[in-house]
Amino acid sequence: MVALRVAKELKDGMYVNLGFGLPTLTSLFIPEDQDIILHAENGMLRYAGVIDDETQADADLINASGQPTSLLPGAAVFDLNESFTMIRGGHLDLAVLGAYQVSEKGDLANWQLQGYHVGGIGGAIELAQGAKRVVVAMEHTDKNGKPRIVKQCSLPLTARRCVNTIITNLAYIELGEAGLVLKEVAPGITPEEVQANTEPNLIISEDLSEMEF
Amino acid sequence: MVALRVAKELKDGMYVNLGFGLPTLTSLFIPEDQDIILHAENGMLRYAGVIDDETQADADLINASGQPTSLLPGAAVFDLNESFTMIRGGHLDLAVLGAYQVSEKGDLANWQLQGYHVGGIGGAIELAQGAKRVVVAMEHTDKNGKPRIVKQCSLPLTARRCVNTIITNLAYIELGEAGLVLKEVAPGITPEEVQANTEPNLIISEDLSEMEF
Amino acid sequence: MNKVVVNLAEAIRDIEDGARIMVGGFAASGGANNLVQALIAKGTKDLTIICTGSPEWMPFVENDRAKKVISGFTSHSLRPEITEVIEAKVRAGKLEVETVPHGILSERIRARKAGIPAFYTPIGVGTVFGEGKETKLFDGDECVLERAIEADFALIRGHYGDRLGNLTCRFVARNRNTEMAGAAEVTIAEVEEIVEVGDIDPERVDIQGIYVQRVVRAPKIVKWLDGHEAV
Amino acid sequence: MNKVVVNLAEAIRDIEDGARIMVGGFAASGGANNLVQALIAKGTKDLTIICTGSPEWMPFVENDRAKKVISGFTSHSLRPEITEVIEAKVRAGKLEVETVPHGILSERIRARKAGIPAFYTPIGVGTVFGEGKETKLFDGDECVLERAIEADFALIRGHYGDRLGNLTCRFVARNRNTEMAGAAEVTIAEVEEIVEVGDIDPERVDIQGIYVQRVVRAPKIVKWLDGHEAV
Repeated sequence: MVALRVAKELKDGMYVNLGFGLPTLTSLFIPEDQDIILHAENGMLRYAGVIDDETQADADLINASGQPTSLLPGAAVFDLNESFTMIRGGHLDLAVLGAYQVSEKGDLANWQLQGYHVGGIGGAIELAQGAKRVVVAMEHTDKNGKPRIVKQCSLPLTARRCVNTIITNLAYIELGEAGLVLKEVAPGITPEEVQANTEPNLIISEDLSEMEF
Repeated sequence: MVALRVAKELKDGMYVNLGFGLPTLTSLFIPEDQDIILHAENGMLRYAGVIDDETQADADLINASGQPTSLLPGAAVFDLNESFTMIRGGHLDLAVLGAYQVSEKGDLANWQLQGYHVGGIGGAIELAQGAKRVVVAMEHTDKNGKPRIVKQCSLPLTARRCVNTIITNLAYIELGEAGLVLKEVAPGITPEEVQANTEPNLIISEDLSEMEF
Repeated sequence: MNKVVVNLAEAIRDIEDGARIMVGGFAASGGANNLVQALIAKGTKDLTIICTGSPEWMPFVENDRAKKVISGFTSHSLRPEITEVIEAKVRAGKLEVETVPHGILSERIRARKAGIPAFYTPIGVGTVFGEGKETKLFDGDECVLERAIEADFALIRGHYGDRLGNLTCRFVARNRNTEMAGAAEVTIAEVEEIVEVGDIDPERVDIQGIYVQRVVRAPKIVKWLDGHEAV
Repeated sequence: MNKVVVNLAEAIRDIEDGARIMVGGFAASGGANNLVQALIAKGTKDLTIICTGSPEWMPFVENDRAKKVISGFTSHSLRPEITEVIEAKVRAGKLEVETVPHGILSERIRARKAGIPAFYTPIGVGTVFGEGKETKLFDGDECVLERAIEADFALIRGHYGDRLGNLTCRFVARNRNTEMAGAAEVTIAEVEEIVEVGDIDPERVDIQGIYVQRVVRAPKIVKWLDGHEAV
């Protein structure tokens, strides 16, 4: 459902990176009649959905999550350095990332659990800092029911003040100068329920609407 | 003749750049049975001699002096940034450069005339600083008969302390800790004649020989 | 998404006086000669031209359209009489020149494209090319700090191009075209032929469409280094 | 010039204990899995492994051959139980890990290859990735200084290779193989097939022979990210 709502953010002519994990699902929901060009960190532009049948898989045609995929007409392959030239150089219109936590200032934490020495930063930091717009797609709360949208991240940061939009199973929230603006709620969810599961105060948008897919 | 002597410096397995102007002639004298791989700054490895017949020329197959050439089997083409990655990263075994002046310390001046604002540095500075070995190929004296091998360069420098060997129409000189060592003289030329046309003192090598081609 | 524009004039429509312009090409190969001609025809002036050498900046300097040239060869490498003309313009204060080593210029352009604001290099230490720049020692070697270089437009040349902006280059025509694509605010590519999306082998896309905003078809103009033109 | 060596053991003959090793690959694609296996078989230990993620460092960590891992993923991205094992090794002081963002690692490797000792980047500012690093403002943005990263050997994978060391890579198998070739003192490439000089299209040489010291033929081993192998 989160993936479906994320898919609506993708517009004709956009260069988009769908980060590791959950957001890669979104590639399944991209309208076929539009030129939405997906970028994979490992070196692809304009790739397609995940191939489930391993007998059809080519290990040299995988997305950044390591899943087999295929190239669409107009695709390009390139090396990792070129790929990050694209990301860091500000050439991507949109990055969709997963998160452990997002703070009210737009700080993102998505690479390391509390108290660990090891972690997986991957290309998340470059996507967070380099893309023109950053959308976080995640479950609204963690597995213990605790808010992932917090006043201050307790987990190690991926990047500061980088998130523009948060899309969860409960809400669509925009981060602006004024703070967190609740723009949409999921069907059957009230703004109060969203607030109850969110640590910082939400500003309820004047044109609050129900999420459409 | 200088070019012929330079050609003898090129050994099997070497990656070599022949700089702008005079040294490009050397590509005509490379032994066919050896893998001497010529690098062109504009983005070629393993190119051949100059094509004189313009009707046979392909403007997209030119050497760094802008002359039409062709690719040998095993060639590669690439962009300028990759080309200078090769040069600056220390991947070339040898660069052969032209010069206006070389100092006894190995300083090289080859890009700008006295008193000018404009000049042509091209890739000379990177070749001079980046190649494992730098050979200067030039006429021993300038058009007024003045020494080009000097105590101190009066012309703007290309790079400091970069020249390993000087090959001229009169002599083969190596630059070492001790200074300029005269290793070979051209046929019919005496060490005294070389010294008379050279500003700093030359050390005459114990195994001084006549230049062979 | 269709980045193909109908003609050269349309491709350069918004290049204004005073713009900073990167021009691809190295000697006779890969120059965006049609776009340059169109810009001369338009009369745009006070330009800063960032390029390899004389084949790219000559049209701007000859026609007094450049206020500054940033190039590896600010002299003419083969024709001393042209070098004298350029030198005279500089002395008269009509033209500013900055001679930048080919590889450093390449790296500064790439740095801009790659989101690297600055880098250190040993190239230029102890010469005029390192003068006035911050220095720092790395492993005992003195290095100078070089900054990324910006531009408003990059004019590049490809061989095949599609409506997504994907381009291939022939042989050494890649030269500065690859590094300049995406290093300016707007990248405009002239190509020999516009092909269908999917016609370019994904492994032979030399310049990815993400870096290119406009594509225009234009015939190949070859200008040899000594100045004569050929097809 | 013949860079082709007869077998894997010969290709890695001089890799000693304590060596710093770059290993190409990204997930299932482009890993130098045969060279890695040969190195494990040889018993070389106390290695520093520089790579993308778990598919490259796992064999070294599982067999206690690594003293340090420098990687974008020092945890296992799909298997928490392996992450716990690695974490325990780090806590026990048996393994050192340095988690480096993919793109910064890529740029540091390329910097080494390209003779750039250091560069500035905004990536990492205000996080653990920028901690303890020199900073400088560029156009008002705080940037950190990143250093080129060195290695003794680079183990890479190509598709076709010739005796001059020219290589092609299939699709996304280019990944880190291109940047690592030439970034280490010695670059060793395993390839699917050795072809004749001239068989590789000059426009499709993805890794130029100048960067490669040894080439060895070895079959493709595909290791999917979840750990299972396939051909």
